[in-house]
Amino acid sequence: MKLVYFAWVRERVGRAEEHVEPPAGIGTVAELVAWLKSRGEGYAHAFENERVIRAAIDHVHARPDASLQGAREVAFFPPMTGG
Amino acid sequence: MKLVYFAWVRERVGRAEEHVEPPAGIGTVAELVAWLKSRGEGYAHAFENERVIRAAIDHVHARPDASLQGAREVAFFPPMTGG
Amino acid sequence: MNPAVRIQSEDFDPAAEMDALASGRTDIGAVASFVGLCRDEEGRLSALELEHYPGMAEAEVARVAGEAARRWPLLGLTVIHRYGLIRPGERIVLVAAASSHRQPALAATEFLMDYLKTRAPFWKREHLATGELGAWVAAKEADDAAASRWAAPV
Amino acid sequence: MNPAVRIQSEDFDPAAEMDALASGRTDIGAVASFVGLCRDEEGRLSALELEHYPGMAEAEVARVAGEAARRWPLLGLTVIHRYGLIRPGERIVLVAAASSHRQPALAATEFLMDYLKTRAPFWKREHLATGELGAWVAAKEADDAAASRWAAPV
Repeated sequence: MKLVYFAWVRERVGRAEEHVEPPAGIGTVAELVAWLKSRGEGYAHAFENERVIRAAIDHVHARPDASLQGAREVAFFPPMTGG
Repeated sequence: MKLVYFAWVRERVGRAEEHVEPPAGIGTVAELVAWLKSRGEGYAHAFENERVIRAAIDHVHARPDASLQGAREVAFFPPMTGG
Repeated sequence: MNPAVRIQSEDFDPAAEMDALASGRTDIGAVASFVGLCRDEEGRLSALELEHYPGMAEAEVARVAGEAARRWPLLGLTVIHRYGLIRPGERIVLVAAASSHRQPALAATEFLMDYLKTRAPFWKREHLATGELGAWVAAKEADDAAASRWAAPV
Repeated sequence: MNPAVRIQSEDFDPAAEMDALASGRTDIGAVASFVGLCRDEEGRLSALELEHYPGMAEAEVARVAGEAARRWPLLGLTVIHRYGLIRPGERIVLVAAASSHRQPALAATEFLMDYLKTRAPFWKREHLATGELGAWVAAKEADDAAASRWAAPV
């Protein structure tokens, strides 16, 4: 599974993208976040306030309870500030 | 007092403007309309549906009960359709 | 901020008007605009003729523009309304509003258009494709309703 | 009606985009537009840097543009959003909508701007006039509120 990060989530994680193989039992966006937070200080910092982190699965906005089934690319980013 | 007419009010009255000296007792826009209606068929036709006729006194929208005191130019016209 | 109001028979250039509002400035974050155009109503019309009340048209549009400038923190406002014979595809009216943020510019533009429709002394008459003079365009109750919603504090 | 959506680093020409919507047509009575510009925040900023999510930005803006085209009877819709380094006074975003009557064009423009603010994957970072890299711009709750009002049927 490809993960991509944007804006200050990218800066805190310390990379723009990576490929991961989450362990069995990681079935939703929220479970993926919980697993990522256990992977190091940068991740813990990036996801410390989970409420503000937005996610997308294959370019479509996804809620924390969204299933990762079939997901190729999962993105994490702060609230959008375009426009 | 100068009267000016626009759009189909002008066409029905048969002129774009005129000067009138209303008799004593004509103190409001509504009273002026009632007097004008007595002046001939064109006026009666123009003002037959008083509810839809709009008026302005010296370039400012005026309601039927508006006073003519000090008025130099009174305008009558249909509902506006600009924009 | 002094609104720019022009009542004229000539065409206008929306791009030039919008550029004039924002050019050389770094405090403007939003320029909203509206251009009204003459339609041919599926080929039925050859033109619209716009009659106006000279003097009052300028005064009333300026009054409504001033009201918009009081209601919203605008950094620029331009209103142009044409009169005379206008062919399908030609421009009739422009409203362009500038502000720091998007909401005042968009709201002021909508407010101006609603008020121009119902308060500015202009009357449209149809010229038919057959060469005949058509009817005066009837005012729409929907336009009155649109304007009345601004009466409440915004 | 196919909305035109472009995500690009280059500047754009609002006049050309608006002309392209209406030129040669006689069924369009209204063109509404919104241009968002970079402010210098009273001299504090030298630029805004816009990061975006390539692929999703195009997809999400196209999705919202398509939603607008379903909600309102539009005859044309163009949305352009820039990314990269943008200086004060430069354009960031354009929405332009055409329709027969004014209300759909104005409403769709406002809808697009509200949704672009809260759903399009762009993030602004300040570059300070001092030469330092500034903070990421924080999202505003007011923007979420503005977008949420469209959730009700319109």
